[in-house]
Amino acid sequence: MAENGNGSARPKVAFFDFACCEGCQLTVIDALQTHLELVEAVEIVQFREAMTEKGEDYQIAFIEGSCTRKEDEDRLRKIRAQAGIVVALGACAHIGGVNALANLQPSLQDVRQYVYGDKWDWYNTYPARPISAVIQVDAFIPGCPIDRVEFLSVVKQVLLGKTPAIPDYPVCVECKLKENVCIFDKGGVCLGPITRAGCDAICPTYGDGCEGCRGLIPNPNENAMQDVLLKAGLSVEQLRARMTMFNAYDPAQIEA
Amino acid sequence: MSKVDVNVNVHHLTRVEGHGNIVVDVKNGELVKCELQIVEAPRFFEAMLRGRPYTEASHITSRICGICATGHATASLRATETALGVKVSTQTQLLRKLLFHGEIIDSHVLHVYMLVAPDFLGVGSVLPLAKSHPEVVKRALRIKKLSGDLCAMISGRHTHPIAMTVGGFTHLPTVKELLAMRKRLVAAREDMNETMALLKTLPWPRFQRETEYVSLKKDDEYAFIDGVVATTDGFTYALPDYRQVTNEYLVPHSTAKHCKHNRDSYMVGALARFNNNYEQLHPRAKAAANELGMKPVVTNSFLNSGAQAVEMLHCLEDSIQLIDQLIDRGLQEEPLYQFQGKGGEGVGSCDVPRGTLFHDYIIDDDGLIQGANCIIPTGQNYANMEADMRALVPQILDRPQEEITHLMEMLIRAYDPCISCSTHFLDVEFL
Amino acid sequence: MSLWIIDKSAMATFVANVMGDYRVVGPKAKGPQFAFDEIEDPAELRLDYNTSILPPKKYFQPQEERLMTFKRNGDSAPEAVIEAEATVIFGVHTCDLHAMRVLDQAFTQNFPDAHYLTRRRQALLIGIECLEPCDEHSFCKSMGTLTISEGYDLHLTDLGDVYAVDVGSEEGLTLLKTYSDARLATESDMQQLNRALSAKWPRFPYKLELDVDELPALMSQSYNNPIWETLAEKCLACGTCNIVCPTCFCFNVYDEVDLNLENGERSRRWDSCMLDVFARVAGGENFREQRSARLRHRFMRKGLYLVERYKHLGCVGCGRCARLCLADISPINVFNELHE
Amino acid sequence: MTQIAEELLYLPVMAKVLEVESLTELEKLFLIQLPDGHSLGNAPGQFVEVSLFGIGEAPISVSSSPSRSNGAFELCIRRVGDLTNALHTLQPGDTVGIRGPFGHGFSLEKMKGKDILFAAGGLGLAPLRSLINQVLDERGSFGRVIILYGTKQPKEILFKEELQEWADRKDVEFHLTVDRGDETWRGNVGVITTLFSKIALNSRNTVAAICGPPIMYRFVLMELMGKGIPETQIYLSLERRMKCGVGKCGHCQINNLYCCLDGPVFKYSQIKGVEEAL
Ligand SMILES: Cc1cc2nc3c(=O)[nH]c(=O)nc-3n(C[C@H](O)[C@H](O)[C@H](O)COP(=O)(O)OP(=O)(O)OC[C@H]3O[C@@H](n4cnc5c(N)ncnc54)[C@H](O)[C@@H]3O)c2cc1C
Ligand code: SF4
Ligand code: SF4
Ligand code: SF4
Repeated sequence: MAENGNGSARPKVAFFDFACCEGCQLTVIDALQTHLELVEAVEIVQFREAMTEKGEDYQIAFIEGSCTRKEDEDRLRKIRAQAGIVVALGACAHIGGVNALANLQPSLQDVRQYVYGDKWDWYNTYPARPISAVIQVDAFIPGCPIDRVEFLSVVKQVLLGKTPAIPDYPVCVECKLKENVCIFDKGGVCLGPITRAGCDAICPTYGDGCEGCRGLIPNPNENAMQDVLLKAGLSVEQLRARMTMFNAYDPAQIEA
Repeated sequence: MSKVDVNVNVHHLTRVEGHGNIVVDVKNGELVKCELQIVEAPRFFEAMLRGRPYTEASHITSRICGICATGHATASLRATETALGVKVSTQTQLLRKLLFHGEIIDSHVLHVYMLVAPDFLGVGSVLPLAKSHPEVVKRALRIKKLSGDLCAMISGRHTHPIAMTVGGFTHLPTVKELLAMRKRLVAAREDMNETMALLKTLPWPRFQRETEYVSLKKDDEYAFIDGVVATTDGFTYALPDYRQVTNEYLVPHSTAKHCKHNRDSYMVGALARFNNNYEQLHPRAKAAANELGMKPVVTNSFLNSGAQAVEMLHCLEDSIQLIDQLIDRGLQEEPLYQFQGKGGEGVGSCDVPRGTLFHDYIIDDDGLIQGANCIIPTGQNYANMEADMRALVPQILDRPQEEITHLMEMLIRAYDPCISCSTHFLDVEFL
Repeated sequence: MSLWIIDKSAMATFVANVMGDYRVVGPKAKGPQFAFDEIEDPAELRLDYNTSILPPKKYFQPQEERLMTFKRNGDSAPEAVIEAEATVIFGVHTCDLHAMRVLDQAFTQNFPDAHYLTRRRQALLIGIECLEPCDEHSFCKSMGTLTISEGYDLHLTDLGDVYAVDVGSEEGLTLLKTYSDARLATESDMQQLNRALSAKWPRFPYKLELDVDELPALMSQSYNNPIWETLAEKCLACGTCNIVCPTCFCFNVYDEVDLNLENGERSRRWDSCMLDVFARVAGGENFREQRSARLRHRFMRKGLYLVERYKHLGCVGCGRCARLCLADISPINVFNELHE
Repeated sequence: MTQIAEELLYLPVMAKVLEVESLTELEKLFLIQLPDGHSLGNAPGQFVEVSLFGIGEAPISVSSSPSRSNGAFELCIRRVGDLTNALHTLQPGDTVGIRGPFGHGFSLEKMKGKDILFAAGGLGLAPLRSLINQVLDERGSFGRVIILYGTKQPKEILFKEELQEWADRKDVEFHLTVDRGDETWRGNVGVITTLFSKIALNSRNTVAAICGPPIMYRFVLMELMGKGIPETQIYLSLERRMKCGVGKCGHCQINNLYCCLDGPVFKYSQIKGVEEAL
């Protein structure tokens, strides 16, 4: 086995999941279809979705899912204490993702009651939050689900000893590079101008406007984006829905 | 039976989606406790949908589950379309079926090869399997890539499909892509045959327990999307009456909502579909089932994996036919549905890899969702899983504790439970 | 050089013949719009297209292109990768032909760039004269790019049943003679061509409120104009305008390695000076942190900097950026407003 | 301008690291040898593009004087990010990719016969050192040589031994300062501009060469202007993001100027009105 950029042998890697659909872990499994050598490049010691073996000795932790319960925090802190590098895997871990939609509802009690009726108080959940609201995170792999290529790229960057970088430009760049017909030209709406790229503009490529699952770029011009969306015919409700679909999480929600 | 004490406590069941525990407590040969506990964090999808535009529903609910994302999206779209009175074209129906087949194969191959096979081959996961049986793992990855690519060709990607929308598709595959895919599907017959050959060699645990099997049913095809709800006890219901089947209830010992119909429990999933819809299987799939010694009604829950393999074969063959039909008709861009300013209520249902899934929406005249109910397959299977456990434990009490634990895990795993689809799971502190 | 005539009905054969020996690219329908793409069947070629989403520069400077491959063992030298293929590009509008001159300068001056130049040398450009404005966003007439007399190998003008083919190079002539049955134009063909050319002129509006030659001077006085701040309020900094522009050529460079970290490649990808971090240096200082500064830089490049350096304006009036800008920022409006 | 075969424009040559010396916590000095003992042929102020494959490439000024090259050259590199971190792990015998030299350096000819004032801040000494040593090696061709050098703290001072040699020379006026001293520090405390009071200049006949962080330029320029040094006799070396080093990628543009082609060394008169420059 060749040494990697750090001069150390293959690092031990573990996967963990919190509130999520586990689609990102599934995407990791899918990455094996084309890159089986991944299992040679790193040593996977924990991956509950796919394996029974369980190693507690790992250097890199990939964490999927949002933190939605007090007891999740302890688990997160334990992982942080063990792992040299913590990577947030996917929108739920990165920005709260769809889980944070519950935070927008009138109250969490109302949400629980709606789903569980009079047994609502059996629950101990609190407003969903990205894992970075609880522990320090070294790198993010955005997306709902993550992009396989980007996942592999982050793994490689870590192996090379680099600070894993993700694009800080908007989806429009990738969309234009692919020479897509702009969704706005088809009468639709899209958050591509303010959403972080790295997905290869997959939604516009398949005819659907960007929903913002990768979070916003640094310094987005949100006002201008809203003007564009209103001009494209969205109602105020639709506008709010679009802007919050994956980006509903707001630190103010968890202060209470 | 010997007077033994057995204490099985599987914390965080592995190789399933989501978090669950198995607790079995036998004192003096007496089964005191036998539970499947769900420790998954609830995610409240139904509540989250309230107030959202109907156009988002399929995209939000596909996030209930990364594996059956397409199934959720399809059921969601069917519910929305029923509520809004949207008719979908034949082309859309064909594409949805083809896409659905991709998901069934994708999910089943993952389950059979990567989650179940390691049990039979005596390893803890697919990773050591890659060393000990590389050809098996490579075959699995090949089939998985094929089904993933099939999904991606139609909807952009397998997990969280993009191009499917209310009333149709925002992107169409090209004839060139369809032809290339057809070629690959035909070539994959060989991998399917190998899969069957492998399954024939596996020592399936001997276990029988009669129960009621519930699935969608159609006269003219092996039902995955739409149809009626049918059971092996002879009942049928129209989709809007799904609650008469599911009858969700809470039981004191468990925190997950259970379902029951004619008996104390029922089973959904590949085996249930197989038992209900055997006649509609593609002849090759039927032949394969015969080779596995499977004929309805199969009452060994472990053989759910066998039914999954049979369905993979069926879907492969049917996909080839669907592609032929699509090419014959020629693909046309169709105008997308425009909201008419009138809401309504609708139920949509699909038989996703793990069983029958229901979405039920109320949409208002502004196109905003006012209420939602989703009943997922694994929730319907809970009572049946526990009933199976209760039936199995006494039969194996004489075996070593380790083996009992392993068999219990295998039993639960056979259901391919998707615990992370926790739209309806309660969550309390466990001791 | 010389004028030829080819029947429209013979175009398909011409294209098919060329396809035998060259990669042929040209405008093809892409949904309701058009994009340059490889022609697999002559019927796909849409010489009647209005405009393409991306300009044909992508065949000389691809969106993403490998510069070299390397091994990471430290001992072996990297190997240059130059992927070029003999190509004939059909249907290049005159604005895009003008834009090629800027790129030619940029990639030849000071340090010639083999990646660009090798492709350029292996390509033949077949232009086509626009007889109608492509849409409300273009302003080629204002920028002096409505027609062109050089910079192509062949140049077509639609004369109804036939195309007039102006030969711009020896290679073009050989191509025409080898692969088509075009005939030399007669006196009456030439008259017809001249009529078509003079008839087209009034169809195009002149939109610039000053003479285009005064544009650089106008820009050099506009550095501190408040317009940049105003535009910055609605600009999304999405980069679209740069990406679709036929005269933009800035790029970023990336290294990629395989999973065993042994082999890799270095490539470059189109970049945009409208993006937030384009001018950030190590240490965090960003020399054009404000959107207004980035907008100003972009327009200064178009109207002043490039003409100083390469003798050609950086805006050819193709209108792509204006057409696709969601904030409706258009060079022609900017120039006119600065002029007021 | 150095001529490069077209197809080799972006292709680094594999150069050998001969020596590595730690200068401070953040800076290391690398002695590098091109293949087959080729000389770099650089002018003071020019830079090379340094590559580690898989990590990336960055412009680094040549810190050694062409007059002392012996076929090898020196780079003084501060550890700030991925590439520079990785460079800091290199050992003698390792290889790095090198392209260049690029850019417009200091014009020695125009300085001859003049008094020369060097003002370096922090890492800005790295490129200036190349020029300083060249000037010292041709000491007779120049008038006074004044070197002003400032860092934030004493521990950030680069090339300490060399500074001592300069300080010891009778024909060099050397002044050192730190923004903040420590218990061992006996020298001048204060920003670099505080050193100007210590020197008298013959403004007409003085050429100034400055290099440092952006903020330093504004203040040093004010001092120099105050002393009446003509704008055409002030040279500065600027830093921008660069992805090619050869005037194509556009990242280093300062208004209409390309830092890599027209600079990195500029005459102040050239960039005075150029808003993005300073
Ligand atoms: C002409 C010239 C001469 C130079 N000479 C020298 C010299 O002699 N010695 C020397 O040490 N340096 C010199 N430099 C500077 C040197 O080029 C940079 O320090 C180098 O490029 C840093 O590369 P890096 O990969 O190590 O850092 P990078 O990884 O590129 O980043 C460095 C810093 O910037 C931040 N950063 C970079 N990109 C981003 C981003 N997209 N988002 C957020 N943060 C970001 C990083 O967090 C980090 O703190 C010179 C530069 C020029 C232009
Ligand atoms: S479709 Fe979206 S991402 Fe693509 S160019 Fe248009 S706005 Fe940008
Ligand atoms: S396209 Fe328009 S909105 Fe986007 S960066 Fe350019 S000017 Fe700004
Ligand atoms: S600036 Fe706009 S109009 Fe001008 S050439 Fe570029 S894309 Fe075309």
